[in-house]
Amino acid sequence: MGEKTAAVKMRDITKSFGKVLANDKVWLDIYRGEILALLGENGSGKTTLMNMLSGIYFPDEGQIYIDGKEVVIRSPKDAFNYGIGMIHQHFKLVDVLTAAENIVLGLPGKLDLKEASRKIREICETYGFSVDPDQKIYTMSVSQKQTVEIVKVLYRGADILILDEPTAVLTPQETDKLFAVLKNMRDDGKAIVIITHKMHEVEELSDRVAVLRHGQFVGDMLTKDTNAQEMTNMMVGHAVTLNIDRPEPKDPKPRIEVKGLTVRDMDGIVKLEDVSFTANSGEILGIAGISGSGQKELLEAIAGLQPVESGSISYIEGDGAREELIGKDPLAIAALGVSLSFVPEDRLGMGLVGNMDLSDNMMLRSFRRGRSLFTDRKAPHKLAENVVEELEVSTPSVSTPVRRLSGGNVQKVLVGREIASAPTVLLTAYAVRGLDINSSYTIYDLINRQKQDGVAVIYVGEDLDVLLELCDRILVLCGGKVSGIVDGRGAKKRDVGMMMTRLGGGRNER
Amino acid sequence: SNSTESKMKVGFIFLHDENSTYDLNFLNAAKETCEKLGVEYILRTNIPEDQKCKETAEDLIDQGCTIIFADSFGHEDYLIEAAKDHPEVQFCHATGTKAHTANLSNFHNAFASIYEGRYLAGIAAGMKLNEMIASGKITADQAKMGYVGAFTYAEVISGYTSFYLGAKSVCPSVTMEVTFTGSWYDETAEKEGALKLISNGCVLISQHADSMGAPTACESNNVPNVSYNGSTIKEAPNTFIVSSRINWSPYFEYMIGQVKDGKAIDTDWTGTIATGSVVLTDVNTNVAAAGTVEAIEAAKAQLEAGTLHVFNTDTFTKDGAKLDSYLADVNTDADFTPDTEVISDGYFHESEKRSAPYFDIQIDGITLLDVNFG
Amino acid sequence: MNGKTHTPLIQVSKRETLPWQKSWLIRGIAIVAALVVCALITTMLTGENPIQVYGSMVSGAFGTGRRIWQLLRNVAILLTISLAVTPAFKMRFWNVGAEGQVMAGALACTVTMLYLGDKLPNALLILVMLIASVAAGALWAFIPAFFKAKWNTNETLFTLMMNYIATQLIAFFIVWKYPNGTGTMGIVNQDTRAGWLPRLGGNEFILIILVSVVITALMYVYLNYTKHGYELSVVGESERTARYVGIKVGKVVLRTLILSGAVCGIVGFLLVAGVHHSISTNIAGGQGFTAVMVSWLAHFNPIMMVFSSFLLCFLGQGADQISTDLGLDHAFGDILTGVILFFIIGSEFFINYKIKFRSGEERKGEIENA
Amino acid sequence: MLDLSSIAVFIPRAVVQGIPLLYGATGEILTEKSGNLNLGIPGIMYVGAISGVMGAHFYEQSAGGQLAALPAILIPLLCSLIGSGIMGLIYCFLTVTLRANQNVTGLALTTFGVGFGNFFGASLVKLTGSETASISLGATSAFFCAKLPFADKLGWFGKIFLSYGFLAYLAIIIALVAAFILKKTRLGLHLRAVGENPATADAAGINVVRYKYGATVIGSMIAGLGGLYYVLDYINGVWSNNGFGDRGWLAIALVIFAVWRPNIGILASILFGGLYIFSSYNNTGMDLAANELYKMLPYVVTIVVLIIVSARKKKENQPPESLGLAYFREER
Ligand SMILES: Nc1ncnc2c1ncn2[C@@H]1O[C@H](COP(=O)(O)OP(=O)(O)OP(=O)(O)O)[C@@H](O)[C@H]1O
Ligand SMILES: Nc1ncnc2c1ncn2[C@@H]1O[C@H](COP(=O)(O)OP(=O)(O)OP(=O)(O)O)[C@@H](O)[C@H]1O
Ligand SMILES: [Mg+2]
Ligand SMILES: [Mg+2]
Repeated sequence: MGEKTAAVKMRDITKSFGKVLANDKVWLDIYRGEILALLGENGSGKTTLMNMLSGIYFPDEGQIYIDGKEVVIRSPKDAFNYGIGMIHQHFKLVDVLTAAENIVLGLPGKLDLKEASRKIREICETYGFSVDPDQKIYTMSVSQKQTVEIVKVLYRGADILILDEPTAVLTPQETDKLFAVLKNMRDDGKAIVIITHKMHEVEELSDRVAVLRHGQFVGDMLTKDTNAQEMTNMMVGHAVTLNIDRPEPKDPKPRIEVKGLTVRDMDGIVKLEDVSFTANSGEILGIAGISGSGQKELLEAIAGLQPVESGSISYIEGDGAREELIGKDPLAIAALGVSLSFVPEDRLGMGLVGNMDLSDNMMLRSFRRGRSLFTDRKAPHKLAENVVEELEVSTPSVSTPVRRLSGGNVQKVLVGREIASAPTVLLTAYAVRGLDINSSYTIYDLINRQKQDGVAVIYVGEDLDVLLELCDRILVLCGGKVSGIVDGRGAKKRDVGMMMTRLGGGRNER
Repeated sequence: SNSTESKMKVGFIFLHDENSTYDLNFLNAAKETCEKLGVEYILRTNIPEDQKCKETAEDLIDQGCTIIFADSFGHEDYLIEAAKDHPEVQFCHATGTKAHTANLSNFHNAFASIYEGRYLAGIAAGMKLNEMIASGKITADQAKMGYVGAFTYAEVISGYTSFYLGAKSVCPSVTMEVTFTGSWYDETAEKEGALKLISNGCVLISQHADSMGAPTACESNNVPNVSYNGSTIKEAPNTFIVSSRINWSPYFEYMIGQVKDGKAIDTDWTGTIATGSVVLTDVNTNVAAAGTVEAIEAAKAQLEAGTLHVFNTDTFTKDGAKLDSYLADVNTDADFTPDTEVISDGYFHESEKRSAPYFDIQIDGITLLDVNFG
Repeated sequence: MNGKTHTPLIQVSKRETLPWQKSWLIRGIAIVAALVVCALITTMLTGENPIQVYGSMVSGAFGTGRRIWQLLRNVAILLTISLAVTPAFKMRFWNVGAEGQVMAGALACTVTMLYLGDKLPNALLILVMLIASVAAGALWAFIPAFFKAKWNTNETLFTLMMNYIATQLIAFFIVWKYPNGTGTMGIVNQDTRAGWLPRLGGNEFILIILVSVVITALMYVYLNYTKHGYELSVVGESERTARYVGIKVGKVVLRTLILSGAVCGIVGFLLVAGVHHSISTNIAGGQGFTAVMVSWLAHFNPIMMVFSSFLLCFLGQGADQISTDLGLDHAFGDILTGVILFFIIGSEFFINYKIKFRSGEERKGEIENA
Repeated sequence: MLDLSSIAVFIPRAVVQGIPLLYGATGEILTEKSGNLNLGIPGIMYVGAISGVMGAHFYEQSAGGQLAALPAILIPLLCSLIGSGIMGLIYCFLTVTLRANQNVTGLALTTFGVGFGNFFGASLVKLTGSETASISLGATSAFFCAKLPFADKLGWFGKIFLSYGFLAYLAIIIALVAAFILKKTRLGLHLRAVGENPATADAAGINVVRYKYGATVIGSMIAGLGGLYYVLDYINGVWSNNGFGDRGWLAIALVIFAVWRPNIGILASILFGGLYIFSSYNNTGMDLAANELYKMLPYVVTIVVLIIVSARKKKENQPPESLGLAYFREER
């Protein structure tokens, strides 16, 4: 790689939000021709630090040098002028505009969408992405949106590229393509920073890692000189173990029986077709599939949030009595005495209220309790404090609006609440998306504990390694149909991967 | 009473302020009269026709006013309420109808025989029509006037009928269309109403509503206009003919004078041309037909002398027949029950049984566009 | 980009919540600044002595016992309308139809008062009037709420249009009832006083003020401590989350708007039975819109609304007195009200944000470095 | 009412009635596209009108009856633009720079603006000592009312298409240009992005503050022209206090009616203008009370259209996503 020049030097960067000290005198060097992985627990200040580079935040203190010269970045435009491009953790896309319109947003010159579309297609072809330039964002799946974000920075070009958890919602194939692009760019002499919580990605992609802890820079090292365990220990500040348990199911009994479930969306497009399976108590049923294969609809249908065209979903009680869940809303389901918890994919959009504080968010599940006209605020407050303590949620207090928390911490609040309601069925969609590795293991632990308490867990995940390590059985969805159900113990990653893209690719256990 | 005389204070209540033509007419008279007579006064503007009127009256009493005057029809009930609670204060109300039946010695109504003014203005209109006929601009059959009225209220009916009769007295073939806006002040409805009348073939417009809607409609279409409540010569220099209005100074002088002298105020007081209460603005000779001023003067002299009656039953018919008798609704009640014979000696006795007009007959020659009168 | 850009002169960042003393201090300073600016404007535009203008305003609001009672009564009415719109606002249902809902309530009240005035004993009549007003107000809010719940029909426009329809209904009713009148109703049951609210201890204002105090307390509790209050905040913040936890969004929208409309109906009742004993198209007097401002200024907090409605009523009543005492046009009061509001609204910035000025030296250093 | 000649009478009246609404609606559409919900439009239209009136008045005074066409048109026009532009600036300073609540700011601006218009209107009335509580600018207005040359000679065609003052055509041109800019140009794309999602626009390097100020101030100026049109054209240069009524609110309502498209706004304004005066042209020959019911027409029709449009949901017909929200880059 020859002699490296520091493309960016950040010195003594400090940033606080009210009482939260998000970055505390951070030093960081970013080199050209190198991919730097920026690591840290949820809420350790990674996004904040990078946002100061891309002009979203302005540092309280400290200096930034680009190519050795001190600069002041007052706005994203300044950053753009310094050649800094960033893919943000939360999509920066305008829903009602098309992909092409989003991609050319903010650029100078006459608006020529035809030309832009041509260029976009060219980029997609070169790098192997697929984006329809004329598709409106609001019709896209999360992975499509993420792809648009990637194509956007490629379209605009950047010397210094920052990616904040770009792979959280990508399929493995897309991730591979992205990594190939990044490696090419590195070889072209660009400086690249990637934030990710997936250790195997760090190991595969990065040349160097830098670690933040509680807003402070704790050190950096070459990737080849370190390993997942060491990095994790550095992030957390003490030694942690990284195994997922898989206790044997105790006395599994059918709890949820789905038969011939078919679901169409509002435009009449089939989202689930003739899906049948059984989820047992005391067992974790994993759902695998590339994103948008109907996972969301499946969980929402069980939770009573998705109108169903045909089929049945039965809840089977301990004594064998059956209740039909279809046609009932969440309230009616709860009224049957079915205790169902649901961790949805879009947490701020569905599971939580961003502008309410932690304890009011805890109340979402429990506020109806009792016959009084009035709400009980003490119990949720207590619960919030428990969740914060047990899951190590990083927040100034339980009366902070959850919107202010970092992405990972938001997720912990949600999972903590859902588990607290002592469910008999737990539905989770991407429960650890965006969680740091330590928190992820905490969540796996929690889920395992639920399983051992006899809860039927349905776990939708994207990380095949985790699915294979955690789940007792794995149902694979492909284009809304079940392409197979495999045993978690002994299933091959390759086989499952095949089934995700091809119907009936594996053994069928049905 | 010498000591009260020097401290005498009059409180005035106005529906709007100087920006309303209607209220401006009262405001000017109030200021002028009080200053002339050297009495103190308080002007309260923008007082709606609701409880605020009563509360304002009481606030004025708190400030030491011993006469309270209010200028809008809808103030009446609230003023009566105040009059009941404050027998020591005199309450005078313009355009109201209830004093003669209210049995309150301290509540009084006042108005003026503005129909006489309208009649004179109608003469100017008729002469303009004659001029148009003579010049061949229109035929005698096309001598149709338009009138923008606010409500189907006796005051308005009395007004447009006297205006029509004035015109008819000089131009026998005249007819008239009337449109109603349902509001005393609605610039748009008045303008559009006037434009509708013009497009219906009306060649001269007058109005009884307070905005500049009708005059400007006339000005932009070059249709002559007879105005109300003040000269609109600035707004419509090329179409304004003349305007009639009530001058309230004589009443204010009378009202203050009576209280000063410790005398009772009339329950109903009707000002006339003779008392100077009904006045016409200068005629716009650029627009008016030749001889208009003289014709008006002549008719005015006759009115003052009592030799001419506006509602002479020989000059109009209802459903083709002459009227010999008519029961009018003089004593206000909720159902508008006619109660008083008002035709005698060959004419309709307008504003004699009470100050506010009660002529509400739909006579021949006038077409109402928006109402099915009955 | 050539060379180095300079640090921004002013840097703004979000503040932690200020202690209430400090935030009220800032608001106080804003009001003082507003008064100074208004004084300047006054002298510039009218040549009047500003002290005299303010003196007039104070006297207009507090000059006599009667004025103070009237002020309190006016505050009570405005406050109650503001309370009525607040639950809808918290639910992000932009109900700008309070005006129409008050009018609908008032019309129903008038009609019952007029037609049942001689048919029922007074206490029963008043009760029927109240029920009719509440039902009419609620209906007027229910109609847009229904379509909002069903098809997500834009409620701002819908409720605004409902105001005009209510206005025309009143106009229609008056002209229909008095075809040969002047478009005014006159006092209803002036002789019998049937359906008029009783005066408590001879005072015609106290009852209305008491009603508003009670509604304020109830609304405060409703919004902050009840399950309904919690549900409507959740619906306001995120409909999807509400559905997720099993809240029936449509039902909450309807329920909340019926409440809004019912409270407006009560105001209509108070205005007819307790104040005017009559109706006009102007009976709500634009207070439905002022209430929007009151509610927002108070951040939807019923207790704070007492202050914001008081401020607006004071400004209104004060402005009346300016035009009487100084012969200034009525509209001048609106100009002053506008300016004072600008300052109060603007001052929230200094409560919510911290402003850091880069010192001159820092900047000089930078320039030398460059 | 339904024969051809009355239609030829009625349509131009509907157009004339629609023009002030169109100005207001176009101005507000631009403003709302930037994410600013400006409820100050009613006040701004008053200020636009009175500023123009003041300009015209002082020019008429100084010119002493000998008005030259160019200044007689340009002076009121400029004064109006400046007046309403300043109102837009006040709004922006409070809501964009100081991030104040848009609803309250707008309502306060309306109180202020209507007060400003009426106060200066009343002052001018006093200054001119008019007997009728109005200011008359007939000479200036003549330039604003001037029809196209052939208007009178072309029968119904002339009446329907050519019989308006230049400000009426300007309103339509502005609406078309605004529609074009919003739909086809980069400027429009950026503006829409700012209103939909300012954080995204900001991250894309668009100067959110500048766009918000720009759109809002220009929008205010356009809306102000609606007030100017009303006084100097529609009502022939006669200012009366409160004459403009609450057209400002109707203009804001029209924005929703026109689903945020200025080109649809043209038709919507004319339709609404027609309904607004329908009762004046519709001779009921019934009880006067029936007329009051006809006056409900524009509002009832609006509601019906609104319900129909909403029944078929379309993401593009929704208000800009960030409408009404202040933007602060460091907030999340
Ligand atoms: N705009 C903001 N307003 C208030 N607090 C903020 C803001 N941005 C970040 N924070 C706080 O700063 C801290 C660091 O947040 P940041 O988003 O940088 O964490 P992160 O390292 O990116 O975490 P994650 O891995 O969960 O994305 C958190 O406690 C967060 O709550
Ligand atoms: N004023 C506008 N504001 C926002 N978006 C607009 C506007 N005008 C058009 N668009 C966008 O453009 C898309 C197409 O608009 P429109 O419905 O006018 O299509 P069209 O039928 O192609 O129009 P035309 O017939 O004029 O070509 C809309 O879906 C919308 O996203
Ligand atoms: Mg982050
Ligand atoms: Mg994260």
